[in-house]
Amino acid sequence: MDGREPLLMLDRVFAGYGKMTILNGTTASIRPAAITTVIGPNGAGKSTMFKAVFGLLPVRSGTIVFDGRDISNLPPRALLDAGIVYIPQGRNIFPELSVRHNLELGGVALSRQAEIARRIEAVMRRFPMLQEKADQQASTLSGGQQKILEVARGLLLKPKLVLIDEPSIGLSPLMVRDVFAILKDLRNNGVTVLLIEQNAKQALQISDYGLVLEQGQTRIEAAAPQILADPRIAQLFLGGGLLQPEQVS
Amino acid sequence: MNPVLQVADLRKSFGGIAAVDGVSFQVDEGEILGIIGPNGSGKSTLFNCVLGQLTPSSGEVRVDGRRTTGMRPCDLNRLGVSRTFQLLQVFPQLSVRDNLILAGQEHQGSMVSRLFGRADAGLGEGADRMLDFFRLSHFAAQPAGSLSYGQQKLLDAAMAFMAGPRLVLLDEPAGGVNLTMLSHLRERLQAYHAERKATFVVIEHQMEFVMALCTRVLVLAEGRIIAEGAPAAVRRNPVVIEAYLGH
Amino acid sequence: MFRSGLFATLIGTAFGLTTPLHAQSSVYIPAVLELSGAGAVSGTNFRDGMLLAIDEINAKGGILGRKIDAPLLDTQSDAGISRAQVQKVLDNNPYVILGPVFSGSVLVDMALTQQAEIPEIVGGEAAAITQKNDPYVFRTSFGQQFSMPKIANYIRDGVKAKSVAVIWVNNDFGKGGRDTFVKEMAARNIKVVADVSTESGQADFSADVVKINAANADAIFVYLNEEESARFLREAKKQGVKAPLIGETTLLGQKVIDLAQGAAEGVRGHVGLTVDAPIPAVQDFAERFKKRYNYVCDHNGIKGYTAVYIIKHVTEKIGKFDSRLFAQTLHGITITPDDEPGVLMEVTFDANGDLDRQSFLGEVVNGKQKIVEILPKLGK
Amino acid sequence: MASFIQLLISGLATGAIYALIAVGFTLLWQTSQTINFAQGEFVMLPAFFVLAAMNWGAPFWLAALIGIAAALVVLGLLFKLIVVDPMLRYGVLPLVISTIALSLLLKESVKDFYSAQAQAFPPLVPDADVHLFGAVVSTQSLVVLGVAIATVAALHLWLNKTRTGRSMQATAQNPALARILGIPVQRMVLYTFLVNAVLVAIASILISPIYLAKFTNGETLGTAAFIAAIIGGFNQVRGAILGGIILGVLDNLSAAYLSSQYRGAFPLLILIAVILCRPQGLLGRVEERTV
Amino acid sequence: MTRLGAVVIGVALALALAAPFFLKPFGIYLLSMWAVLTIAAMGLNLTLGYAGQVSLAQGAFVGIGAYTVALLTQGGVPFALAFIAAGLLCFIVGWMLGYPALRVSHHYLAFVTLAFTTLVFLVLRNEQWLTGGIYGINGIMRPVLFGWSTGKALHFYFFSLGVLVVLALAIWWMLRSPWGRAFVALRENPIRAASVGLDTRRYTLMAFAVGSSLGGLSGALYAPLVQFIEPGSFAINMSFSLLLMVIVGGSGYFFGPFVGALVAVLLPEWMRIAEGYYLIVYAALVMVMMAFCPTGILGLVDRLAKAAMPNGRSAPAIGAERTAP
Repeated sequence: MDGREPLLMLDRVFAGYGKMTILNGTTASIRPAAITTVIGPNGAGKSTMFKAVFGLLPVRSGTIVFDGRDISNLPPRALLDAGIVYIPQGRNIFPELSVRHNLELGGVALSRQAEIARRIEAVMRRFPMLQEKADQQASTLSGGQQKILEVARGLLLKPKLVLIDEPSIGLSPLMVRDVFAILKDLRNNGVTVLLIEQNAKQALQISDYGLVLEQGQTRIEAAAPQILADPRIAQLFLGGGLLQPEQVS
Repeated sequence: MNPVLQVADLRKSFGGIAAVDGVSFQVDEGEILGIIGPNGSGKSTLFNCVLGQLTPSSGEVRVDGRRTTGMRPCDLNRLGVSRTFQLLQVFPQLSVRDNLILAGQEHQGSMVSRLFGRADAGLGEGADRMLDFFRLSHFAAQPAGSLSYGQQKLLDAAMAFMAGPRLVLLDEPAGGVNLTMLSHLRERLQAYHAERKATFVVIEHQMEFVMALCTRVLVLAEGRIIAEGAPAAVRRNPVVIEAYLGH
Repeated sequence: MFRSGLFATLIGTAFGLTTPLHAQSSVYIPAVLELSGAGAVSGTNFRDGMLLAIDEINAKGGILGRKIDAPLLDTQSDAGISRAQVQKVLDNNPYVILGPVFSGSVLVDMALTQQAEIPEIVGGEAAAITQKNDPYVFRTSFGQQFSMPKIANYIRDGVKAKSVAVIWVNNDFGKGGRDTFVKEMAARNIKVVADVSTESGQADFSADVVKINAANADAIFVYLNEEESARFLREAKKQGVKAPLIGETTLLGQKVIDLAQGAAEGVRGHVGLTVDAPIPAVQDFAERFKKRYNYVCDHNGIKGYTAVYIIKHVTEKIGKFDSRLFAQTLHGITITPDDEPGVLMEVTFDANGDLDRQSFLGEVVNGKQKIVEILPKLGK
Repeated sequence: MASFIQLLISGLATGAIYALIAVGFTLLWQTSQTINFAQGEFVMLPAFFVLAAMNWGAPFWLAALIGIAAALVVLGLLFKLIVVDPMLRYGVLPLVISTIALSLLLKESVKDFYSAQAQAFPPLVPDADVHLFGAVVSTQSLVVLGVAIATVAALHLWLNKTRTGRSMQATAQNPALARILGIPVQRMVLYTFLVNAVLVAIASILISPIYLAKFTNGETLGTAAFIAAIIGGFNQVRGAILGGIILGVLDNLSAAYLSSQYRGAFPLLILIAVILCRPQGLLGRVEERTV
Repeated sequence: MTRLGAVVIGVALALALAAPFFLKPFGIYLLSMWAVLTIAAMGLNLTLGYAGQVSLAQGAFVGIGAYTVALLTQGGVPFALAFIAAGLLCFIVGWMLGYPALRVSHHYLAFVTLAFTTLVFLVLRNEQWLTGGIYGINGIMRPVLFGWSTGKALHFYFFSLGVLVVLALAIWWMLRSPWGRAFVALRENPIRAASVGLDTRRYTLMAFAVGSSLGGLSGALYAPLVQFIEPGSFAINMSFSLLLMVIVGGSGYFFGPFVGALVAVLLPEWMRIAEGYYLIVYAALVMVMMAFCPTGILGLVDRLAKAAMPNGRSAPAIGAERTAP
């Protein structure tokens, strides 16, 4: 691994819903300007980890450090200002607003109107499809186009870190390739991408690093090719833990 | 052996997208069938169609040879089909014991006899035995909401057995349950199965749990059955690995 | 523990409420009135007129040397609550009870006051009130069975109408008036060609005016509460209603004229009690009322004011505070302003508790109610 | 025919007012699940702010501004802070009881501290009648219709053409996503309360010259606003407008052509029919439910 | 039932029996009103508090019951029969009104029932041939039961109290039977309830019907208590008051309506010391109460009791467990 400081660090993070604890002391170091894919069986706590990072779920104990600063339990708005953008699973658009206005809402955290307009133009140049449909209702976009809209909206803030949860769900293989290409492009421009993906193989192929979660704990943190080659991965998905986990109360 | 559940060419689409796309299978008496598959493969939709929560677009469901497609969930339950839920679904304000009695009372007598009959609908002893069986006796009088997550999962399973069902559909019984509780739950399910010769269908992500419990496994991907067989065989099946890990 | 605490408080409080608060130096004449809800305008007018009279009397030493103690009890314009409040004051041995104004409330309270043999001087105008042989109920204005014939005669003889449209508010006041009116019309062979019911609090009268215009009647009888009258008049003016508009006190009052902003011109009708009566005592009273309360008194204010003076006069006549004797004496009595200036106009009570006074035919001219004819007392 | 047009036009004017009130009502529901049973009284009250200001000697235009400002503070800010916020997390019912109590409080306060009498209210324009297609229409009705439409149009423009407006829409449509994007959700909710306050204040100033200002005015207006909001679609501004206008016209037509005694029943029957056949309202969208 | 609970009930009952002897007719009238309205609130508590269906129609059912009894007794039918008829009629109408509840819930259901209440008011007012219209019905006689006249305030109070106790016992019986469990299940999680075989449709309708018939029975006592009924008394305000009683007392607590009705009947009377402003003070108090104990008075008692017993097993005043007994 290179010697660069990690951009995002989780240190023994516990979080969950109500009586359920999902993150059982999750620990991670996310390298800057790289794509890291989080994989693991269902219920391992991948989405929960994103929510905890983005301040949507209280961190019960442990710390989350971003860019050298403790961001545990900061509200989303502060995290946006710090340079983190979160693109959740599923459809996250305002269906009745136009494509342009959907984009614009990604820039609420910016105060200057002119700057927002400029950045919208820039994003639209980058994604001509959005330019074409700028004044249509967002609900008229196809699933993949909506996902691109979401990503584009996230880019409006010029984030340092993008958290993107299962972007490929419900997309055609062609669309998935497009979305992944966009993520690679981001990484090449210095943006750090943290990705959750069901489609582990394909995601790891575009990633620099992989992180394997199980039972809310980090099992493997390594370079992507290394994980791809690891025979234990299939086993992880199809039963049998990686390590025999200690008792969790 | 008699098939308890028969599903024939079941389809269900939402807005043109087929979530379940022509699934057929059957479950024989005394079997424990596991259904696995990656996220979004249509497992829950399949369950909901079988249980009457959703009306299938086409195809049919039979229980003990009787066509049940389109039946209301409550009528299905009274035919002997019961279920557990993926997320916690007990009645938190009722006591643990009342939760169990509730789960059986509608199988006793009529509306009128339930009003004028005994408060526990004659199920008190049955409930106590069930509490014993699932080691919940200690909490009998407590509101179900005060139980820990895993205990509530146990209670959820116990409720499914209260009416002595023909067929139990378990929807992710292990989800969110810690390991100690998990082995306890598995052990209890197995014990119940052995004792009553019950028929189970289990949806589960926790593979270890599935592999240990089930006698046969179906693998669902993109709304279709892509593999079927004994747990160990399914696990080695390259098609299954592919489905889980992507292309 | 908590619940028993509540019960203890209940009993204690109920005691507190029922402990007579009036001392021997005063006379307890409680007023049960519509101080909130739909009847609040009538109730507060009645209250203000009544309080004016009480203050005047108390300033001069009260009745037979005792000050009037007149607590106010709100019925919320609901018959059930009014019954409870009358029960409450009856528990404290009142001398006379004032109010309520809503006929429905009066009808339910009467049974109680009759049983307790306590006179009740009410503001209600429904015919039924005085048809029950209750010797303890007295009116402060004409019942509808007296006012409607006067209007009917006027429509027959003054307007010479062969057909009439009637628009009324669907509450006990309006319905009572309408029913009596329709009967009187039938007796005079005048056809009712349109019978339009409106809601209390209604704001938009365009549909009603369209209906009335379509009926093409010779005259239109309007029996609505004050604000609704004003709204109706504006709509009628807008849609160019031609037939003469005839009404009662609630159509011709100054309040209506002001609110209708010019749309009341030419409206005519019968006025039982009005501050515009060409009688100096009445106008003098109206001025005092306006000065004190900063609004123009309507007929209910006069009802409240005169009711108190009637009590004063009768009590002084019998020389003691005896409720039964009071009721007996009030039957058949005639009180003139010479005897008691506070009654404002000569008034006679009959055996049923109905009263008889002069009344007026008025017309709105130049934004003022002008009395065009004084109708003598029926008994003369 | 002339009478039909007469009814239609006055129905439109009344309906436009209902629409104004219903729009505010739905905004509150969308952003904060507040069913405001005091909405009618909210319309009654600003007229008295204006009258009070005039009693202090302010000219009408200034008094109207003061009335709107007072409504912003009392019916917008204070209502949210004192009544809604403390109760929001306990679900809909306690808040319903609270707004029912609030409606009583407002009514009684106006009655006791101002007057029980109906008050004349200065018209926005001199009263005159205009003849239109054989019907007589007062300038006042036209002004009501015009201002109401302009207000709703302005609101619509604001919601769609400004960033803040779109942020409010976003908050109403999907508060969780709005939060993720950094939209200040709480402030947007406050804005809807303020917008509601302005809407009711405008409605108040528009109708009081015709309806007269009286403490009981809210009783019918509040119910009308509910019905309009539901007929049109509880979660749609456009729906509320449509509902208001349908209600106003229907009320007049049914009173004239069907039965005046049962005029109140027809909107209710439509309401029940809409709820049973199309619960999301004529223009509403289905609120997503999770099974 | 805990021993403490039994003691509290005993004391309360003793007070209810003894109180009228210390009170003048007005106090007795208020107590009677409390007993009568508690019956209606108990019905609403069943529909709303136990089965979770928001209804703004309870006032209308009180009206239907009151008119049924008034009309039948004036037509010569014995009171006992008229009383049963009132309950039965409201049961049937309530069952039918329950059908919308199967399709819609929450605020939509509230508005359907609100519309129903107003429609009932309009029919009572407009169909004069039957109901006496806006004039209402006057002079309703208080019943004579087995030669015992309830004409006197005290007698009528004991009669109402007796009916209340009998009905409360019946409801208690129902709530401790499997039905009570089913109603709670319906409120908490209808989908789960259906999955254990509960016919949610039938139980929803039943909750509506039984709740409504209690409203009717309350009306059947209201008519002879006030001895005069008019449509306006049963307009939406009555439904609002009953809703207030249930919520203020503690929705879903068996004794919630008893406490709530006590507050709603007495609080305005207590506030009359504020003279002209008493309704303002009353409204403000209700708002404050909702802000500080949104789960109602018994909800507050429950919370305090749980706080006092840290082991979480509460044994507070009877009825302070928000479940089926």
